[in-house]
Amino acid sequence: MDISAGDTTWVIVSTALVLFMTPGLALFYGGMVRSKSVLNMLMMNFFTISIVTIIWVAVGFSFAFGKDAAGGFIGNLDFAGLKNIVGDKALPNAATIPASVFVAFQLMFAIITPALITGAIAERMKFTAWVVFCALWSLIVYNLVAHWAFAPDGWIVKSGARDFAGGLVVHINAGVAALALVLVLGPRKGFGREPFRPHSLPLTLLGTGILWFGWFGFNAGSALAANGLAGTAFITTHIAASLAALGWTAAEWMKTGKPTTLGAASGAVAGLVAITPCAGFVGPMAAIVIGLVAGVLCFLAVSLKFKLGYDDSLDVVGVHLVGGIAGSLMLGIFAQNSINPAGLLDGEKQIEGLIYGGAEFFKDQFIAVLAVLAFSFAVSFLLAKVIDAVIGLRATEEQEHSGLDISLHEERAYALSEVA
Amino acid sequence: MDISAGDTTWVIVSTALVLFMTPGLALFYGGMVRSKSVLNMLMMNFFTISIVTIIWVAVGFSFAFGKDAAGGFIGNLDFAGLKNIVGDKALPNAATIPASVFVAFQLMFAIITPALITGAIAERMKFTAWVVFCALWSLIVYNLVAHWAFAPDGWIVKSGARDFAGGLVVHINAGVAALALVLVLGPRKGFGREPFRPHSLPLTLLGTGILWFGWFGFNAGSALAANGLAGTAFITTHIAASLAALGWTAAEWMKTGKPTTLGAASGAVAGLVAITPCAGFVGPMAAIVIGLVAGVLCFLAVSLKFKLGYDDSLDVVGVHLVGGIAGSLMLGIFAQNSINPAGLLDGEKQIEGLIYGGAEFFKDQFIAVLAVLAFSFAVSFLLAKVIDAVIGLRATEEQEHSGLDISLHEERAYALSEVA
Amino acid sequence: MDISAGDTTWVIVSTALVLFMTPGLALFYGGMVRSKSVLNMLMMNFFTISIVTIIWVAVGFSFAFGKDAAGGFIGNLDFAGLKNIVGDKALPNAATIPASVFVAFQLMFAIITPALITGAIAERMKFTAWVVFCALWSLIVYNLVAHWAFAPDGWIVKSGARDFAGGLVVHINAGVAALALVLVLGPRKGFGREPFRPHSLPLTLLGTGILWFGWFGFNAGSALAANGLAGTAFITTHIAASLAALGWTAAEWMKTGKPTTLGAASGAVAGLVAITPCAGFVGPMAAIVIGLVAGVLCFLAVSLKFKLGYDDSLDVVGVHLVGGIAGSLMLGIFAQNSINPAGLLDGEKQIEGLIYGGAEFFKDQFIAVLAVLAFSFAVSFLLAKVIDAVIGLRATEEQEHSGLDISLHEERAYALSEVA
Amino acid sequence: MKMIVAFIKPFKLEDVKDSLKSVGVTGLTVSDIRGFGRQAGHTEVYRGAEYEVDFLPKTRIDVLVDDAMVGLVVGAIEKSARTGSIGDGKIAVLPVEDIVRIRTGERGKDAL
Amino acid sequence: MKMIVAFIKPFKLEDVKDSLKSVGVTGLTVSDIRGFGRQAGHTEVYRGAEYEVDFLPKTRIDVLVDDAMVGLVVGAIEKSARTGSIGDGKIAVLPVEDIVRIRTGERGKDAL
Amino acid sequence: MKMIVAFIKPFKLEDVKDSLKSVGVTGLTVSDIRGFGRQAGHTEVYRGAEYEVDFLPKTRIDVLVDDAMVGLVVGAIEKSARTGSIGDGKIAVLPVEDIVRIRTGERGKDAL
Ligand SMILES: Nc1ncnc2c1ncn2[C@@H]1O[C@H](COP(=O)(O)OP(=O)(O)O)[C@@H](O)[C@H]1O
Ligand SMILES: Nc1ncnc2c1ncn2[C@@H]1O[C@H](COP(=O)(O)OP(=O)(O)O)[C@@H](O)[C@H]1O
Ligand SMILES: Nc1ncnc2c1ncn2[C@@H]1O[C@H](COP(=O)(O)OP(=O)(O)O)[C@@H](O)[C@H]1O
Repeated sequence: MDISAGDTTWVIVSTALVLFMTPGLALFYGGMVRSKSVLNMLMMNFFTISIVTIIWVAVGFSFAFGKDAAGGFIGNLDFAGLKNIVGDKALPNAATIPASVFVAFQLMFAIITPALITGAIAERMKFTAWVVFCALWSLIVYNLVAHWAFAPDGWIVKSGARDFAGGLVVHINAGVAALALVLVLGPRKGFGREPFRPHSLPLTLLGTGILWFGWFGFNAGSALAANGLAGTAFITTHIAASLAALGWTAAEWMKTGKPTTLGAASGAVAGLVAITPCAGFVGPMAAIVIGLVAGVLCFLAVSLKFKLGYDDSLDVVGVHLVGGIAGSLMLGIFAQNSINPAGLLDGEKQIEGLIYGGAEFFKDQFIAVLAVLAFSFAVSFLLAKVIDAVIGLRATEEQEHSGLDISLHEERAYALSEVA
Repeated sequence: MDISAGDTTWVIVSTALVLFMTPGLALFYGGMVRSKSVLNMLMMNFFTISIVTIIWVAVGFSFAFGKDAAGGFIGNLDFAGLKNIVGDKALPNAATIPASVFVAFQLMFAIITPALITGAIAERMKFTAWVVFCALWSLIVYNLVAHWAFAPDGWIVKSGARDFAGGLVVHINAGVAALALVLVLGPRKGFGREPFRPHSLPLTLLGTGILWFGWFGFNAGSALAANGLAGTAFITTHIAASLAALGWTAAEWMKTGKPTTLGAASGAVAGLVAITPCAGFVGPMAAIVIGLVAGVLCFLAVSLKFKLGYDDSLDVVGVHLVGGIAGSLMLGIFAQNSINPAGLLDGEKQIEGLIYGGAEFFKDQFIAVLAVLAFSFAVSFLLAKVIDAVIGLRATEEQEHSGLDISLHEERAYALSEVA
Repeated sequence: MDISAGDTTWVIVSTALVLFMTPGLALFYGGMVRSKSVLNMLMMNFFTISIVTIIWVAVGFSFAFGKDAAGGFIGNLDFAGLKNIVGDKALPNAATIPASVFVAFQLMFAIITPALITGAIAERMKFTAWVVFCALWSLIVYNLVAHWAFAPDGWIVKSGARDFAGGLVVHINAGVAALALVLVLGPRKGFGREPFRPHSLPLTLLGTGILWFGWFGFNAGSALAANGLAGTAFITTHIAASLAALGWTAAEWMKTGKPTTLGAASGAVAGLVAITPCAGFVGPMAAIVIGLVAGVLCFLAVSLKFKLGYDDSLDVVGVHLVGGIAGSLMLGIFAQNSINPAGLLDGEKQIEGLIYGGAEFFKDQFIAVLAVLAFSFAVSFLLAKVIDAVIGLRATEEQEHSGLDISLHEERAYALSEVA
Repeated sequence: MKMIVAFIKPFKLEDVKDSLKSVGVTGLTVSDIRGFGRQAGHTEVYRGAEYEVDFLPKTRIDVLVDDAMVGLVVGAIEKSARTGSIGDGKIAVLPVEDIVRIRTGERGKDAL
Repeated sequence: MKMIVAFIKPFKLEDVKDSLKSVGVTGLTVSDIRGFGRQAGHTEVYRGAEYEVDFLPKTRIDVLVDDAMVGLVVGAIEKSARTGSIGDGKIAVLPVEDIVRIRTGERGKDAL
Repeated sequence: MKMIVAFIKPFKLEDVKDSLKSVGVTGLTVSDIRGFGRQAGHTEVYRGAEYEVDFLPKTRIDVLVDDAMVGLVVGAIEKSARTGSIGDGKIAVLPVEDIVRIRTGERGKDAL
């Protein structure tokens, strides 16, 4: 097949959109922390872009999308240093777009996944510890899981399970890593007693807007072409986000008597998370159900942290882990082969959800979820323990009190007064 | 005709851009209200996304773009529940893009139109009342007017009048509904006496930037293809915005001696509004005139509210109603058939403005404007009255004093102090 | 060649992205000034859009891209008033996209270039003086330099030197003009003694995110087609930005012991600047080097102003001038003909950097840099002197103390208190 | 001379200022504060969890006055700041030993 | 009556408030301030240049109390605000001649 | 002991701080305030309508000092805050009955 200018444009634009999600995420998270640690939050996110980019260029892309080196577990080093990706050539799994565009598109996924984790560790982690964790995690967790579920010769793809745009690779992966990391890191001083109120909800809402906007590139871009499938993924994405915002807000309205903007924002993100694995395999009606379920479920899930006592500061677990699992399993329920015939790679198994008789497919999804949960949790926990032992994960109590901005970055977010 | 990947990409991207306008609008408006009610403003806008999406999926798209059911007045229910829109099929009026993309593109227009209204009712309307108003208005006002002027078998299109991207359907429609709603709602406490200064003009300017950016999708996307017409619509849009910013600022510079950023921002939006119906029917020189006229005219129009005594808080009437009327009538003056030959659907009438001898076309525009004004005002007023009678439109005086954020949403926008 | 819908879409989207950079830049700069002059900063940027647009429509595009009128120095007036650009016709140097799209794309470059200058003159320049300077500079500096290096018959292009997306035309040009202007304008009261701390770093980081996002349109859009070259330019752009953020932060981490968010943001921008002339002529490995060098070099360059005593408020010289020169010369070192065969216009000279034996090409780059430096500095200095003599460049001391927002625009950026 | 310090409801500031002007006060100083008192704080919801917020936004006014004016000024604030509902705030009268006008160096009453 | 003015470390506010409540204080007023004192300011880096920032974020508390309560209140603040490290702040006791409750017009002790 | 309260022009803060340091003041507290006085407020334009804004941004300084220092401190502020143009602000001297250093429990002069 030839390079298509139309498809190429769509995937380039999607790449830019997904890159834009990382600053969007930084603001979404940044608005929710206290004003004394907002810069640290922004910095962890921006720095993740740099760290992951260099790793991706060196070996990451090759680990993820190189020819399979061992049982669907990891790619070989054919593309190390991005050898042979410049020019008008395409790769086989994205046959109508230049290889460089596919590399860039997937890089943005590799960036935002560890960036998601930062929300859990807000306001107390050493910046150096984050840099090290992020680099190692990207190298040995993200790249591998991406290979499993995104590369055509990854074991999850071969098993018959599917992940349209990152339910397994991005959300479950980041969400469970966040859980592992906060278990080692421990809660912020005052957790459960003080409210730690968001210092700027308008910032969070701005971030939500950017995330929603960028997510179209994430999900509809994952069609890797400008066609009806991209259109389907686009509209199911939008529907799920809208309905999840509704679901979350309705649930809290019933429970507390007031609908909050943070609820609407969190709900929208929960819906976007849950639809991510499904976007190109389901229709609008399923998207409504997926959105509503995600909204209500994640609303219920975020209060767990108070009961179980782990300080997942900005609810990465409640939203991304729970939403990612819900989405990946609901794909097992609602997937329809007819919506994405090309989703079928090998002619062996049908991608049909439970309600269309696809018990097999549901089981495959279930196994894939468990595998990613186990692998990512175990390696992340280990990484956290090792880094903690070697350089320490946590800022000092004094630094936490003063805020990480001044103590780790010697900066203050705001100088709104006219005097020093 | 076949699906074109190029056209599909352009319309998908435009759809994302128009979705992004709603958060942009939320920030544009949010910056202008007082800090105690900014979240309510953001919330009304974000919630509008959810409400309109569910209605659109259910029946809205079908009312607007289903086969005409009654004299060009309303579409039939063929597409209810978005039946038959997934896949690579196109609809006849957007023959080179998948139906799902057209549905999504038009959905974003359906969302932003009621969102525009929220600027008028800032800082005093009950949130539940907004939810109900928004849902009903979308259902029985927006969907119908969209059918009239956007569907090929709508009566306005058949009459010979034109609305390239929403002068009638979006701006006049929302603007006059805003007027009707504030007449029932009444002014904020202190209106005309206190300045109600914008709590964050940088937020408003950010919103302006997002709106300007997104508007390219709105107007140039309305070409529904990536061609010279899209290019024309793009550049006329940009020119009108630039010149209207200049016009507004120059007018206030002369009147008050100082050019303001809010003036520049409002002027740009006024220009974008006025060029919306015209973008694909006029050339760069007409765009200059349209922009300048809109800038100066809307500047003059926003002071009317003080004279006439209705509290159109953030000037939806002054900018969208006045700008929309000005644009729709200037289309009647400046339209050139040669710029958009395909604009001609039936071979009967020429789309030539007054200065090119098209008196007939100007008259058609005039009638269309009057029809939308009358219908939208009447139904909106009625809706407002009914909702007021049943659940009450207005927050209590106490809630208004404390600010709607804390009283309706139990949230505060900012916690910039380091203590609670 | 025919109009390609794919290419057209990519360039239209890129145009929108580059327009979005100007509000992004406004926020990037706006966050760095004190809260009493942030609106003035935003206003200078937004106004630049209007001023340059009207000039571009009138004669600017024609000066820059009209048929050469005199020795590669200036274009003729064939396109004055944007005659003949509407419709499906293409121009010869962008053969697959409608002329109107090319005009709009280049307009956005013409806008952002003078906008870059505003960072240097923050917090003290008369608004009227900026309006006049900006108009004249756009007219007689930008349009000419654009002709030299972007038009196929400009003397720099003919000399064999290259500027992929604006190292010469945008960054060196604006950077050296900023230097000239601040030399005439003089430093802010308190320069070198008070820190003038950024009033909102989150705003600056938001601006950085928008700039990074938009820069993909700037650089990859400069391929003027959706192909492998666009993909290459995209990924080199992203790599350079990431590595420069790393380089800058690492350098300051070593020097001061703390990595700052402002450092990461500034570094990213420095990398984007340096890769701009190179993006479509180098591969990923060169992009790493270019990024790292730019990050470290610009970090060192920004402290120069304290030593040399000119108040380049937000480091336009340190980042754009130094980064632009570095990039243009590194293009002379790293360019590879094979990456962009079409970059070769006349079949005479090879575009090969120094390390591939292209001493000649390096020399051409060097001369082009000197020429732009000399011309832009001289004319900008002269303009500044003349405007200073005629209407005065500088706000009064009193206005500077009170802040330019209240004194020049009668507005205040924030009203966060609930009382007046 | 005295310094009269009042903690009032924010939306009453304009009224208080007007009323102080009308009794002849020529200067005053205002700041944003948060108050805790008998007036119940409100509940805020964050992530589904509810928190009691004790502090409410209030406004502080400091007025330096000549002894002769104290009654008038306190009365003016009292009347104009009163809504009758809980949380209206307090007025305190503090003794002041000297006042200086920075611009002129005038002292005492003349400095006002 | 007295007005007790305390400058404390911001993160101690909750503790101080709780401790004041427990000794019977029914109202207090809080504001954000910046303090300069023996506690060294910090360095901030801007564009590679370092600046000494003298002022640190602190919190001000104003409590109006009846004379009888002064010792108790000062003691409560002292204990709850103390970290033992430099920069803990000061408490000052200022005389107050009169207090008015705006809502009711009550004066003196009754106004508290 | 006294508490010296000064309302000054914001851009004078650095000068005042330096001058207070030079006369031996070891601590002070600063806050953002808005002042109304003889200095005319400014006009702000909003949506083409003009509003008189009475309040101007000012800075408040609170300095606790020993009696012996009062003259010196007042003089230092006076000189360093003066621009000679209207709106320079006021200095008030309030009596203080006791001062406590929270960190050590020292009282009176020793607490400074
Ligand atoms: N003892 C006090 N010391 C200082 N400020 C007080 C005191 N009591 C009340 N205030 C201030 O006055 C405000 C109103 O007091 P509150 O007890 O709620 O109602 P009321 O004034 O109607 O009795 C409080 O929010 C606080 O700012
Ligand atoms: N003389 C003073 N007048 C007013 N405020 C003071 C004075 N001295 C200290 N403060 C306030 O108390 C805070 C702590 O003082 P500092 O000298 O740093 O430590 P410590 O209280 O432990 O001696 C300062 O930041 C300032 O807000
Ligand atoms: N009686 C007063 N009580 C409290 N603050 C005052 C009083 N008079 C003036 N101020 C403060 O001093 C500032 C300057 O006062 P103003 O009358 O404008 O000029 P000047 O001090 O030169 O006479 C005011 O903005 C206000 O903050």
